[in-house]
Amino acid sequence: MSSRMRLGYFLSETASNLRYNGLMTLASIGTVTVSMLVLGAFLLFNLNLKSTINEVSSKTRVCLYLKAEASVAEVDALKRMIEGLDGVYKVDYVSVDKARERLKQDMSGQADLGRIVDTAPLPASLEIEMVDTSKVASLTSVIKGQPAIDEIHYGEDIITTLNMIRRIVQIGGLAAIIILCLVTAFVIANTIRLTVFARRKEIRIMQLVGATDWFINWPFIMEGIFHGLAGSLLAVGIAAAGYAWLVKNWPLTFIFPLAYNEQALLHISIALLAGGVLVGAFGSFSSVRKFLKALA
Amino acid sequence: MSSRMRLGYFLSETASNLRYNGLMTLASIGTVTVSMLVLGAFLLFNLNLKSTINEVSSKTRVCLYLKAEASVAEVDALKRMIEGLDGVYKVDYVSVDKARERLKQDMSGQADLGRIVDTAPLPASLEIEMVDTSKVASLTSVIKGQPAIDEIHYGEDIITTLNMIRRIVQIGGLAAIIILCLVTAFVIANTIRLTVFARRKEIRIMQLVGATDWFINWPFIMEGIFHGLAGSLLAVGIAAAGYAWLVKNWPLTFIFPLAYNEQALLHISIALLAGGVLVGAFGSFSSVRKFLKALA
Amino acid sequence: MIAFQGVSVVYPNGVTALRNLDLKIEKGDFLFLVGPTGSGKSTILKLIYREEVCTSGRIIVAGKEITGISRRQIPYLRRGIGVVFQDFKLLTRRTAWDNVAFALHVIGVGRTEVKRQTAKALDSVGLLHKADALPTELSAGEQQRVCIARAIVNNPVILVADEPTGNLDPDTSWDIVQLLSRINIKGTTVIMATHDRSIVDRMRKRVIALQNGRLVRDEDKGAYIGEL
Amino acid sequence: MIAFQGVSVVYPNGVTALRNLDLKIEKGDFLFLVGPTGSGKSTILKLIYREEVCTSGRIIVAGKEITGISRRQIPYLRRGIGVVFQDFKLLTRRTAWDNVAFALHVIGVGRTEVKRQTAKALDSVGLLHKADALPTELSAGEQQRVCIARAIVNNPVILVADEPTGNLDPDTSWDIVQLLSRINIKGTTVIMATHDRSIVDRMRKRVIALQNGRLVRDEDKGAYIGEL
Ligand SMILES: Nc1ncnc2c1ncn2[C@@H]1O[C@H](COP(=O)(O)OP(=O)(O)OP(=O)(O)O)[C@@H](O)[C@H]1O
Ligand SMILES: Nc1ncnc2c1ncn2[C@@H]1O[C@H](COP(=O)(O)OP(=O)(O)OP(=O)(O)O)[C@@H](O)[C@H]1O
Ligand SMILES: [Mg+2]
Ligand SMILES: [Mg+2]
Repeated sequence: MSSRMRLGYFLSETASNLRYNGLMTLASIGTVTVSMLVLGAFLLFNLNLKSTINEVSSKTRVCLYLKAEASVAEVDALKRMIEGLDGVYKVDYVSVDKARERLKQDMSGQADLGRIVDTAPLPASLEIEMVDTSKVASLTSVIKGQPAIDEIHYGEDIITTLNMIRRIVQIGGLAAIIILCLVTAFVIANTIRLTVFARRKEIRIMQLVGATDWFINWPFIMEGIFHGLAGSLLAVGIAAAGYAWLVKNWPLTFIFPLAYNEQALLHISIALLAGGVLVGAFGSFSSVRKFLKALA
Repeated sequence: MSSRMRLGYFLSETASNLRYNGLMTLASIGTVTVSMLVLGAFLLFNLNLKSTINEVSSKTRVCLYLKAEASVAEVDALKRMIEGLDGVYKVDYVSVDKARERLKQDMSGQADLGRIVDTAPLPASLEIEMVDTSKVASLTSVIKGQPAIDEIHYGEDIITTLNMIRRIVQIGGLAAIIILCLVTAFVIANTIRLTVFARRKEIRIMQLVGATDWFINWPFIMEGIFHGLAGSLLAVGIAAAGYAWLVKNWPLTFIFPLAYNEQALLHISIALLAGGVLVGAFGSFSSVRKFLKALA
Repeated sequence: MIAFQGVSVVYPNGVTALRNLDLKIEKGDFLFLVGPTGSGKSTILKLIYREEVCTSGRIIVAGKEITGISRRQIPYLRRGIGVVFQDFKLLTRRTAWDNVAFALHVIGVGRTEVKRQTAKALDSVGLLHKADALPTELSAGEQQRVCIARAIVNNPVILVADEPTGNLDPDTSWDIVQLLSRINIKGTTVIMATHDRSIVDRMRKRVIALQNGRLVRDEDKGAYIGEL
Repeated sequence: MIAFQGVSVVYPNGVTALRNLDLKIEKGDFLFLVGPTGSGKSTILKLIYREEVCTSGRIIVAGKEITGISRRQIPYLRRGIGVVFQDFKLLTRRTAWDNVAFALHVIGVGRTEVKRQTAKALDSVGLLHKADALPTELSAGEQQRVCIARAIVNNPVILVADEPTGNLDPDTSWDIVQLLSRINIKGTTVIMATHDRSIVDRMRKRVIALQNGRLVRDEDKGAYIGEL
């Protein structure tokens, strides 16, 4: 009974605090939204980069072009030896005919090259699929000297580049997010501080008639949490709509398809909401505590 | 004499306001820094995207593969007709031999295809350089029916994509920057508001002994401008160092080289500084004005 | 009820507000604190409701040593003490009723009990008919009575008033003191700091005179004069 | 010097603070404003230094109609009026000297002139020897004298004081009024609102009594009593 009355009191306090300063409240919610949008964009970018890297990595094969004069026995021995190496998943033999077949498919759009394929002297090859792409370098150094091998090809450049982009984005993004979260907490703290300030007479009277600190704090902390929650809900909404639009209109679907993994997106949404609430609670708590101590 | 004294008074007021609340000042400068860094990153990204698009555009040629059975007279007539079309800069005839030469160069790294080139039956072509790449579509529709032409190729996809990315980044970036600038102005306004609030007794007394509004406002507005300037100077420093590092370590120099146009970078720096100062002045001005009006 | 034992207060800026003060106030006393400005009257009152802490000595309020209590215990101490201020400290946007009820709400009293006690308190200061008025719609004397209602709504054992008539004209001041006197008769200990000579002289209650932080006079049916 | 012609004030909340007031104050007058709380004393003073604006009527201060002046002119009006408050309104972190000099600084007076006039003002309230003391290091009476020095440092033609002795004990109050009287003798018009009966009765100066926003008495050598 008494605690139900209290809850009503808290809620009405929170509501009237929110009403008290519309502009400040909007600004503080808006700041949360911006921060959480940046966090969301970062997480989405990271998600996509990661899936792209995974895909590219998984498509990466080391390709050994064989000398035309290599014997079947030689090639077989080489194949078995490679299969025994660390990090290797599978080794396929691609005959000259199969290679021509593939090339034809790859070039089917391009009339000028399509004609070339039939007459071209293609080499046979061994294609190695790796379990772990980081082992490629050590693998190639081992098999480099083999007499049956003409040339070794693998897509090291693109993977290194993507990984570097990812690292830059991760470091820069995390730094930006940390700064933005601090700024957000600060903006919320300020908003709450001004609300607290506007109500200092009331707080003073509450203290003098014997209200506990916790009773006084609670509505303000609720307000901060509300700002955080409202701001991050907005951010989730905007991010979801924006990303859905982007996925639909993305022009590079065939080169870099966008990830649309529902579970991952759910996790990102939860992260944004949790982030907003935490930032809000932290901001208001720090500001209220400081203020009450000063009044004592 | 009197005005010199006043200047001294203003400066000492500003200094003491700055001293008054170190944390708030830091936060407000930090917010300017973050906002201006985002603005800087946006401007740099835009600069690079623009130069990339320009470069790709200028490299884009429309390539008409000619039928093997087309006569020299037919091709000549076609060439002259195209030269008369709108947006065309130059039309070159590429013979079969020249085409093979080029293909050889392009494929020089790839052993497996290099061998094909010699025997491939390449077509001759007309290469059209455009003054204005937006005219490509209308051009192709005009010449589509010509009997001498086998196939038409041009790099529309990549340009469309880059333009789309640029538009998305411009819209999203501008929105983010506007929001961030508002947030920054708001944070500064809050900082100044709290400073003003802390000095409200003093301000009240100043008003009662007959100080003019302007005299009272000035130190606070100076403080806001100082926050803006300090924050944006920091941002310029960080952006310059970061971009220099990036240019040095950029892994994709050969695909998308980063622009290092000194004049453009100077303009960006000036934009950041001006942005910081404006945001600072605006924030503090709005907050001081509001407050003085309330006190009357 | 209240006992000060060798209490001294030195403020952080070095000002000594009280010097080795001994004082005993019994339950049901009505006590005037007089003395020139800066003599330490407000400091004594603030010590009682624990807004200030003494630098040395012991203070006992309602049988409890309050010198060493923790921050968390302060609200519970204050629930037994009503405070009346010279500047009223009413919430200007709430009605007289809300101002009084507020003091019960915030200590977690249930809704029906709040209603009952608020009505009783407003009635006892004669303002039940103005329960819905905002402070700006009340005269200064009425505002001070609302403030007193708020101070007594919680049935405190001690009522502390710091120059409650400082901004009131003589007639209104006398009404307020009469009201405090009636509250006192019902059993509440009342301690009032004042500069108002005519009130002190007319009431003939216990008077404690301070000078420079020292107790210089303690008379049972005293007057303002004596140290003038 | 000051003239009110049919002045009425209705506050935004609907309270009528002054009703059709006519009043003439000559240069060099010493005038007490008395009346119960809420009778409109503070409102009259605020009208003079233009903190409030009248709802109807005309107010002339120092030969100038101030009812319709713009916001930008207010500071220049105020430079001719010194204001003394009940609660002093001193800057606590600045010395007595700085508090007084401040009032000159902020209206753009040059450095040497600031020095000269600050010294003169502090001297005339007898506090030059305490120029370096912070307000917390001064007694309440001394603080009020600093406040008076600040009000007169600019050589105003009018000195306005709203219950300047409300928080002071009788002795200190008398000293302050004597000081105001000395300033008045040098030619400054002094207007003081007060509840302090003994001071008004002892001074025998012009008394204007208000009741409910109406002027009910205007006597040349008046007393507090008369409408009690
Ligand atoms: N918070 C404070 N910090 C520093 N000094 C203080 C503080 N409060 C009071 N003092 C000083 O302590 C002394 C006693 O102050 P106190 O307020 O108790 O006097 P008082 O008797 O209530 O005076 P008054 O009649 O003016 O209200 C004074 O010298 C005062 O300046
Ligand atoms: N800012 C305001 N807004 C609304 N009403 C006001 C305001 N200031 C004063 N009043 C009301 O106007 C009336 C006159 O107030 P004023 O302060 O002039 O009285 P006073 O004679 O100075 O009283 P006191 O002796 O208490 O200082 C009162 O009823 C008061 O409630
Ligand atoms: Mg006191
Ligand atoms: Mg008044």
